[in-house]
Amino acid sequence: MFKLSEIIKSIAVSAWFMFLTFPILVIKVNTYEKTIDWRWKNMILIGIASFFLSFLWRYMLKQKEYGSDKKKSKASSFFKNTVKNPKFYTSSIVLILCLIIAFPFVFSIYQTNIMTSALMYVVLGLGLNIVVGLAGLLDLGYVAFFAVGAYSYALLNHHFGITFFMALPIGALLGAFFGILLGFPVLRLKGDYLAIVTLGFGEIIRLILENWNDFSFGPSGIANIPKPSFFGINLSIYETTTYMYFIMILLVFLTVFVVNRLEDSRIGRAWIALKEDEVACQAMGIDKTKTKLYAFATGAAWAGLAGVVFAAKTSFINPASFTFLESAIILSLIVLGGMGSIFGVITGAFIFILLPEYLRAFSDYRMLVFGAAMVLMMVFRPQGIIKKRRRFYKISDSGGKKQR
Amino acid sequence: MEYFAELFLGGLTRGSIYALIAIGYTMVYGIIELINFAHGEIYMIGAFTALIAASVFNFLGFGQITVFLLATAVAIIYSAAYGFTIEKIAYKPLRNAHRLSPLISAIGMSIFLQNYVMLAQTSNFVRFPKLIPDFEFIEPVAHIIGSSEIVIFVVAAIVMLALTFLIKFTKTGKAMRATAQDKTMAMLIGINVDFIISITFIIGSAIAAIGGVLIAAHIGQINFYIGFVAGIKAFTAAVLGGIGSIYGAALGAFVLGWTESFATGYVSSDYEDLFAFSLLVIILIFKPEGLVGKSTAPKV
Amino acid sequence: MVKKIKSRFLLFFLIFALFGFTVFFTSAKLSIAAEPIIIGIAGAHSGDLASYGIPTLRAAKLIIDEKNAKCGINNRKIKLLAEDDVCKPEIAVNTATKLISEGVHVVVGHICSGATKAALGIYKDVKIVVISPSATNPALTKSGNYPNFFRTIAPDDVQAKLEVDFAINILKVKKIAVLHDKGDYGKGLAEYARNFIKESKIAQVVLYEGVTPGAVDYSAVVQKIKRKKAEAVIFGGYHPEASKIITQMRKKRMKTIFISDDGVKDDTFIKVAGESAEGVYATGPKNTSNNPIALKAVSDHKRVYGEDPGAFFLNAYSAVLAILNAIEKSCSTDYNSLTNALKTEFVATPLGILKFDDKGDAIGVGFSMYQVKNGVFVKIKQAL
Amino acid sequence: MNPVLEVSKLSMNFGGLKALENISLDIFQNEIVSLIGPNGAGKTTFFNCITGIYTPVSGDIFISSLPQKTEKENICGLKPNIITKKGMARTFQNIRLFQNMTVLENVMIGRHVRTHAGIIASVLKLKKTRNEEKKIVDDSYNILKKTGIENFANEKASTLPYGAQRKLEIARALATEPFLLLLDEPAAGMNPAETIELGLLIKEIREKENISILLIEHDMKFVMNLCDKIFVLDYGKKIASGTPDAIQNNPVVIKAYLGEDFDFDA
Repeated sequence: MFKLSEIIKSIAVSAWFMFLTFPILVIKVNTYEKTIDWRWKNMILIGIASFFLSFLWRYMLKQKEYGSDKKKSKASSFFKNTVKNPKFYTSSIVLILCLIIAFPFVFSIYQTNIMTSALMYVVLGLGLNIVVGLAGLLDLGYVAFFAVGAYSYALLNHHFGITFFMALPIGALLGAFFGILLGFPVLRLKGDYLAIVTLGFGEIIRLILENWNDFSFGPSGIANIPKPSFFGINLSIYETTTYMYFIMILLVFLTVFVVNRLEDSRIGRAWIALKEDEVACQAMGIDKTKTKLYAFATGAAWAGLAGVVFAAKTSFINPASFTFLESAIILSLIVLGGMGSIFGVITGAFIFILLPEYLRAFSDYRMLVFGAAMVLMMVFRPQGIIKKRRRFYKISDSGGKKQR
Repeated sequence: MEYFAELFLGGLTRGSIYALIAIGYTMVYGIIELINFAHGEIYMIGAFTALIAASVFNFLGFGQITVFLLATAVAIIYSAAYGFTIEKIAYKPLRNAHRLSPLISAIGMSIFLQNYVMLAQTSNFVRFPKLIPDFEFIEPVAHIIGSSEIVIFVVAAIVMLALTFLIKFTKTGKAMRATAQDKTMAMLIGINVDFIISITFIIGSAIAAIGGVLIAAHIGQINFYIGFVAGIKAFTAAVLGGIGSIYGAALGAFVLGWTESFATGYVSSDYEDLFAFSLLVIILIFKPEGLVGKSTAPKV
Repeated sequence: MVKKIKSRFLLFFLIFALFGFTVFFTSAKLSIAAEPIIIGIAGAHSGDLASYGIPTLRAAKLIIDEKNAKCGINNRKIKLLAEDDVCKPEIAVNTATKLISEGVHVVVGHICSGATKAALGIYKDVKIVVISPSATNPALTKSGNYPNFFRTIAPDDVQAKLEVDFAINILKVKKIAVLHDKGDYGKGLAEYARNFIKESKIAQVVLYEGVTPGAVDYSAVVQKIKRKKAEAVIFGGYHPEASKIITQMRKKRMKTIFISDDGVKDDTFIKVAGESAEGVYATGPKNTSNNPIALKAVSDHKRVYGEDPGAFFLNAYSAVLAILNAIEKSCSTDYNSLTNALKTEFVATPLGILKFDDKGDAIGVGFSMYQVKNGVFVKIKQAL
Repeated sequence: MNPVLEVSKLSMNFGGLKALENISLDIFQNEIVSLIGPNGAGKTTFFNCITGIYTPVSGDIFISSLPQKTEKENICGLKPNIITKKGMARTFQNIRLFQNMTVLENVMIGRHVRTHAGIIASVLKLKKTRNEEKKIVDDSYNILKKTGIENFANEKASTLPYGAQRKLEIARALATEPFLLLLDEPAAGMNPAETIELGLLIKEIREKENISILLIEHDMKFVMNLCDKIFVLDYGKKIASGTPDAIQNNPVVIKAYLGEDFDFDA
């Protein structure tokens, strides 16, 4: 099975990595005390590990190139049949619903809390998915709208005592407003120019929040943001967490519902067409400007909504929570989950938010593993975990009937 | 007037550093249309390798200039090796995938490399050895400009000239230009596209390493996170100038450096970055292809 | 068919929702009267700020191992529960909920003010006492919002006051540039410093600006300091930015006095800034290294971990001692008796004999001014 | 009676290059008109100018959707989507389908401009919107049937055979309800049988839908058999116009094509 050439190749790879990691992994210098620490053990470890991993790497790449098509189609058709089976479908949905409802009562407040975070990222992901996944506009400053939502609740509550439930629509509207505000100037830009301008926009919002103390209280942030109240009853922290969880579940349902409807509508099709071919899209009579602005506004509205929840959940916000890295994470989770697919985005959000939490045991290594996982995931499954499902329309001869 | 000159020079220093990093971004973008987010990390690894190498060479008792040159050489070699390897691992398998996939891969690579250096070395700031010798200047110049600034301008200028020569006149340079224009066509006329892409990564990374060594020697400290901020700024510079163009990257870098320097000097450093990003947004709104980018009518 | 499925879903959903809400409101809060006393240690234990969080963890371990060797407190063993918050508010919320869901009785932490602010609300709701060795934001105690919060470090305004008084009264400077790193801690401190200078009416603030952390060079700000003819710079922030600024200032041959805070009074600052650090003033916790408990704590740390303790080690040591003392004296982990004990009972710590005031600040914990001399921080004699 | 399209003195430059120079032409209702000329003559540029993708340097483009109407409308310089909305639809020389959408969805995109549901309506999906959606699917499917590619309705557009892709482009353009259809090399890459079929389709569109057609084509046999009128472009100038017979015998045209070693009977 292992040919000599393969082994030689792996030895070469192993030697290369030993060379590559030599200064960083082996030598540790103390520039102050002027001592040098040689850690040869690391080099040996790297050598052995890369020798074996290179076999695995090549095997996986080959697997990806062929073979995968055949096997998968079989597996997926089996999967499809099971999923299509209405009995299975119903019972699984019921099961999932049960799980969702039982979750906070079965698991600890901590689990509920991080699940709420994950759900928040589901909403964020689905919102950004409208902009990137559907309309194909690469937005690297999405976190700005998240910040807008969070600050609108925090500030309105601080100054005018606006409650959480009043802030939700306000946050969403302000998010949408800022979406349009960003949308207008960048309409002419394409691809990566758009990406960098949105990145710049995100940074500008953060910098304003950081420096304009009179408005945003600067980096010391806003504390004591109240959690939502339950018809005026004071809830304990356990109950509040459960309550937040259910609010978030409802918001996720709302988001999925709305995004699904949008995707399957005249506007949604226009977004997808815009992503496919801008020139043809315009030639088909679609107003590019309007369609893009719709995408920015609807996408940003969800970020605003999630921002309000974030502020309530954390009870303290400052600009440091809204950095570019956050945008990158939201973008990554939708690409990793499967761009354009609602189910994929949900999966991506859960993996991205829960994985680092559960990797806490590895503490120091978790971000390392996280970064490596992102790369490997893209290399071996660039379309994301879940592929976008195509929508079919069933047509009878009398005309069309639609089937999902 | 003296104040103006000082700010101008400060901007020039910043601009030179941004330019050295931005060139790598713009070259990679020009050839495979990828925002290589891990490029800032290459710069950081360059600085770290130089630090380690310099310490070892200092330990062995070499003279200051020798250490400087040797450490820079080691940094260049290692950064180039990292750039080469990253391309092979994280981008090459994705060449036919959707455009966003390599971008995510790049972000992942960036996170990985930061943590790799943090775990293998330290999360603290470390002192960077004094590599650039102090020339004795006579007042009133001495308090305006130091030797590290001069070295930075000179090296940046030499690198840019050499790169221009390489791209304009050598065979590899021509092949790079051809690949950037049309990959399929380049392949058809017998250019080894994979090789050219590797070369691009190697050159871009080597230049970033030079930037890393110079700036680390200038400010005297590094940690694993320095690549991120510098990377974003350099990327901004590359886009500002018109991504894909080397002149553009250099021009964008200097414009950005001066903007930041003058904004700090005449307005407030509170809004230094705000000015930088606002300038970017404004320029792109009025000139969507960047400063030197050519506007192309859509091909229909 | 589709409609039928949909209606069935709805039914199921309603039933389960009903079930869920009944459980939700009937489920009583379980209070586990577990045998050991569980102390939560929250702070940055990984990532780039780990160096601020790890010393607290180690201090707690040292004390608790010792106590457990002697049958614990009131015959109850003590258990440590460390949780990482990487100093981020949003993560701190998760950390806090994790700690309370695992039934901690008291919490030592968090390390950063922002994370502390975010987590405190949660602890407050379940009535858990929190004692921080390093969260210096004045509002934490002064706002009165968090009666469950205590700290063994003086708040930032005390520090800012000391810096300003020192600059004006001892160094007799008239023109001061106030800089900060745009961060929660640095900017807060700088703001206090600016206000104190204004109130003094003796000196004036010639420059008040934030520098961008991580920027490739600070020459423009440095030029500005020079142009404004500032005699002294008061900087609020951490040592990486401080060392960059001071290095560039000295390179430009400026002899401007540099005064900073306990974020800078760290050996790393001297290591990184090298000869430029010489002469820099920085405030830091009062030097109590001759205190016998402090001597013991440091030597224990060296024995166990083989190195000198890091930032806020003594503060953390004091915090753990104070909370354990309160538990011991009140014979319980009950919230009211604990807070009462903390406010009434004195405890001997490395920082001296302490008790806490009504707002939660430790009485007697303060700052001293230090100066870098020959590569070490030396306490300034002419005390205020 | 007004021409449905009246172009007068249209000029277009790229840098210093004069791509189009003072082109004038008219198309009347129910005409099939062809625009021919050697490669690089400016035919596609002309299309791009009148469909709003390029903004001409000078000249006027008038349309009148209803021939009985006396007033005509200048559409020069309007955005492509507005022009499509006013009733001119086009196909592209290098096929520009929405590759990852299904065939039916491609046509449904064409219906966009004639339908109205906005964001809120799409989310609420009230009866009106539901009916509109249903009508979009029905109409689109009917158009597919007309063009004879209804069997592919649920296929991904990129998987279609070449000829069917060309037809899909026409179907998509028809879905916008134009009064004038602009076809850019609709027969390119088709085999003879497909070309004949295409000719029939174009004629049918004219007769049944009352749509005038302007097309660019290199297949001279196809053009001569199909068209009522031909305009010839060369180096950005109109060098001839007239019936197929007149064009075939026009010495200027022959000369323009000579360089390409051209034979009209090919």
